[in-house]
Amino acid sequence: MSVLDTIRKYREAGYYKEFDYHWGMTVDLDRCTGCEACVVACQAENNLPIVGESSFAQRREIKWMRIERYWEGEYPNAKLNFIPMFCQQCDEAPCETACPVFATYHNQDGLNTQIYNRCIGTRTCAVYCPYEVRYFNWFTYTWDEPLERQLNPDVSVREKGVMEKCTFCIQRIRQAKDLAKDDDRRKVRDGEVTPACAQSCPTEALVFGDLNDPESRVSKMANDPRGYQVLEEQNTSPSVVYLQKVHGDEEAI
Amino acid sequence: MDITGTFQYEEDAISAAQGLHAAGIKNVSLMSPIPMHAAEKALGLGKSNVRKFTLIGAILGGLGGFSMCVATALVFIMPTGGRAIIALPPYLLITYETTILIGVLSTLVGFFLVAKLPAWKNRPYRVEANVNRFVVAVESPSSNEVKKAEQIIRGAGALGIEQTGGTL
Amino acid sequence: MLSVHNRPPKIQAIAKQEFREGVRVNVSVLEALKPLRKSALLGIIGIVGIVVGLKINAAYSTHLKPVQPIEFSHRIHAGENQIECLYCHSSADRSPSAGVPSVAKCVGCHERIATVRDSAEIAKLNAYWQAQEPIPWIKVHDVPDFVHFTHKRHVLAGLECQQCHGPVETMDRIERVADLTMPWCTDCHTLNQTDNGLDCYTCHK
Amino acid sequence: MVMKKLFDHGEPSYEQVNQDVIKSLIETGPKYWMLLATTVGITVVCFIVPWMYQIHMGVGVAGMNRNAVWGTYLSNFIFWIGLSHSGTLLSAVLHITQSDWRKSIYRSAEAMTLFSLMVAATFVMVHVGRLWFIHWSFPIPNPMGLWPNFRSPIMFDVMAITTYLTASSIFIYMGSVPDFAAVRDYSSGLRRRIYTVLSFGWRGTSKEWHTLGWAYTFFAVLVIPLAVSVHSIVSWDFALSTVPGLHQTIFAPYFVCGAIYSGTAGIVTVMYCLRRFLGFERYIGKIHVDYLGKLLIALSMIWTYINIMELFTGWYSGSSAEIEFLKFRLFGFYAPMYWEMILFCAFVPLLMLFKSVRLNWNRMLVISILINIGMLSERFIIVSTSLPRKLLPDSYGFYFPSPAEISITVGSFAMFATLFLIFIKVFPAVSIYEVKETLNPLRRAEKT
Repeated sequence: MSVLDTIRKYREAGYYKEFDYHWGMTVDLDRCTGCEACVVACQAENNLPIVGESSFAQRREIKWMRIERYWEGEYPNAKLNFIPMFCQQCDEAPCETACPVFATYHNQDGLNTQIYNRCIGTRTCAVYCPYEVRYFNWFTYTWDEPLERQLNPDVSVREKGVMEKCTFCIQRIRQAKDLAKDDDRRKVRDGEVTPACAQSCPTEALVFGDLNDPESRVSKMANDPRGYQVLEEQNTSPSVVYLQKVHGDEEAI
Repeated sequence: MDITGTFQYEEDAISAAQGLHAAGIKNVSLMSPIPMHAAEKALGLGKSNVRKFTLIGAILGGLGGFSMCVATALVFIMPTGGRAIIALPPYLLITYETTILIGVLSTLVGFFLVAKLPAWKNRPYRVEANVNRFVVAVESPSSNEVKKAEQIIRGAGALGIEQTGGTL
Repeated sequence: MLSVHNRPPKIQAIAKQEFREGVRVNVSVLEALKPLRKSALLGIIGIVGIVVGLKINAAYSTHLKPVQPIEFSHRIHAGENQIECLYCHSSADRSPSAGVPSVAKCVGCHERIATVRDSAEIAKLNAYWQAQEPIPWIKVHDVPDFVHFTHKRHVLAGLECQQCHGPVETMDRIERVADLTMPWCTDCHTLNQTDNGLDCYTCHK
Repeated sequence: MVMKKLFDHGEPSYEQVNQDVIKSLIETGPKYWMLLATTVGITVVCFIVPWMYQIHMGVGVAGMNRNAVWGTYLSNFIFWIGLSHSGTLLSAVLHITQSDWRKSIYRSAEAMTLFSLMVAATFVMVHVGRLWFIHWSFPIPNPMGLWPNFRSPIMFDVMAITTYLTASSIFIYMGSVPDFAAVRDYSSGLRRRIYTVLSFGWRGTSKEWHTLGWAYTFFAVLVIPLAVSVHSIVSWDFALSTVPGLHQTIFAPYFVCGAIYSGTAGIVTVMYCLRRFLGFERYIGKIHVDYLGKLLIALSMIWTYINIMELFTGWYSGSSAEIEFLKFRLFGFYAPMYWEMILFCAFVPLLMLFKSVRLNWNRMLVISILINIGMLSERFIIVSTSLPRKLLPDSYGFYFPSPAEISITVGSFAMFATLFLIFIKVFPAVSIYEVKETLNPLRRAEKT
């Protein structure tokens, strides 16, 4: 009976609601200036390789976070929109079903995990991902002499043939949970953990937190009427909510 | 010692084999270059037991495949993409494949067991049997059967009769 | 015309000699395999030899029980003298790594213990002290780089050091007793119903 | 039933069948060895060497990038799997329906099945990023205690291809056992020993024939649904994704039909070579090329219909992503390749409606090769025009194969040729006993 109960518990897509956390993020597009500080912070935090000019030209860059640019309108009245795009940690992630070896699966915190050392590199997950936020290590990348000293010891360095992606800085979440346990707290307090991108955002466009907690800043932001999810029609139920940019006041300014 | 008789025509070979059976001689084999449905009927070979191997193998394969999937899912419970832990559609596909896989393998085993192959020991044989002649062979008959067997084979119209010694 | 066989038909000759005269053909598979008996025997002997050799190699290998730069005995220190584990491995309850004591810590005691001050091993220790160099201990319990293991959580959860490291207080030279494989970790996590213990990201990084 | 003439140049005698077939097996001229050396050389230089380089460096050696993470390797994989399907059709489906004309060509068709599957399985290994861990995707005991994810479409593939490879190798082997016995009887020395073992000491007793007949029928019955499932499963690798152009319910029949189509064309090519270089003119004649031609016309029409429907579904959906993708496929960089595929696979086969084309081996050879070129492009287009046009316009990309990929593609054909050249010297390329079954029976009533 207990086995059946366990199975039933995991049946629903949002099953982790009974667990402690459901990590999520909101992106306020009205605040995003496209400065790419988040991209650089992510690069530094997560041991992202420097692929080099020629690989970049071949579109083999590895950036767990990218700023997508969309132009609206024709030249004199053109408007530029930025959409920071990173792993949406979908509840019903298409990529997870693709992996033959369980290198990617959904964990109790609502995170879409990627276990690098289990990956065999079929790249199916990258094809299945509608957001194209999975990045493949085409070669084994190395760091030039002093640069390897800034590698983060809490994040593994990936070898060739491995898929990688945004983890919501899992190492920071792990550390925050560790400290909470030291204080004999069951849960991490809101604001105690911030991924590198949200931490570095100068306009605080990115807000990170626990969506299970209705009082958290991110939950309140996610309920904003401007909120929408990218490619909602794909039914992936992402954990990232984008807040629409408000147009219309430009002429007045 | 074995006795082999060569025949030019199918009917003669079949009648020789039938005669030998009727005379109560055991270890008679009828060899032909192509499958002879007439001979199979005459010698009373109905439905082959191979089918039982196929059926049992396929059932076991199906059950095994499905339980393999379920067991794997339960050892580490890893939800993926909001799908059920025991998700029937994908598991039935795996079941389908393992059904066929084990079915084929057990048919192979069944073939070997029913046809008594591979031939570890030597058996009476003549190369003509694989070209354009029919060969009736009596494997190590008892001394009083030899004459009777030769008579029956010759009576059926054999081209030639040969006695070969030993089992080598 | 390109033809892959332009030699005189060998088949006719074979047909005349062997087929026409009704030569008896051996159909026994064992018979046909006879010339292979010697090589098969050699092969079996070879495989058995390799397996036995690997076993012997594993039995005598120092991989799990390396020779350290100094013959430090946990039996004497932790067993006979009853020094607490945390006295030397002092960060085990505070940090992910248990920590190896500094040379200063070793010398701090050994300066004052008259009985052993002159032994050969202590002389080695003193040499490192004089040279102001750390002792290049060989790591015995080494988990792969992709594993996030923290001593702190395990010690604070009330695990005895011996549960993973074996009866250290009886070992003259440290030996790895656990195989440190994934089921070794996950079995314990399952048994103790740890929080998120079977989540991959608990251990993998 | 009105039987067409199976043999163009008169019926051979029983003895002659044995001699003709075994001659092709045991008489090997220097040209054969030169050909074999060439194909082995091309395989090593074009396939093995770039592959080893790729394993050493990483998959970056290939031309794939962030937007198109699948490329030529995968499209070649589908192509080779597809090529393997006709063998099963000829040997299993036509065995069940008891067609006599299949009997002289099915052995080589089965060999094609087996070898193209082997090449396809190699392409999976070429494709993955970390070949050295590929055993993690097999359900075998392992030190991690973690078995593969059976909910993944890739796992369906692993299971299906393993099963297909096992089943088709058993299938071809079992059908050859009586013929191995025939080769054993016609040879001496080492070769006789080898074939004694290969034929399991087959004597052709009624009991053996009876058991083989039953077992063979069961193999056929098991293999037919397997073959259909294999290419359906391969198509679901694509169809289960959300990529425009791949996410289509029609994909399973589309792939199965395309597979049989390209496989049948492949058989025509192989038959041509057998006739021309191994001297099987007597056994492979007008009836085969005629029936295969008709089959190809039917398949080409089904293929064309599904191909149109595929585009129609995308267009009718009105989804901007689908329409963008359709524009790229029909008018983008790879448009010439697309239209070439339509020309070769939809229009050129219609020429076979004329008897003068259908009964001419040279013309059929050209058409069959063109069809397979078209099918190779089809698979390439499916991968390389869909992936760069996914859902987010910012990630629109482009894919062009690198020299390593092109070289490995060329090498794969050489690998197939090598395997086939080895096959014709190990297996009797035409089934001896099944051809004899189509001859006049050795019965008194019909002789006298």
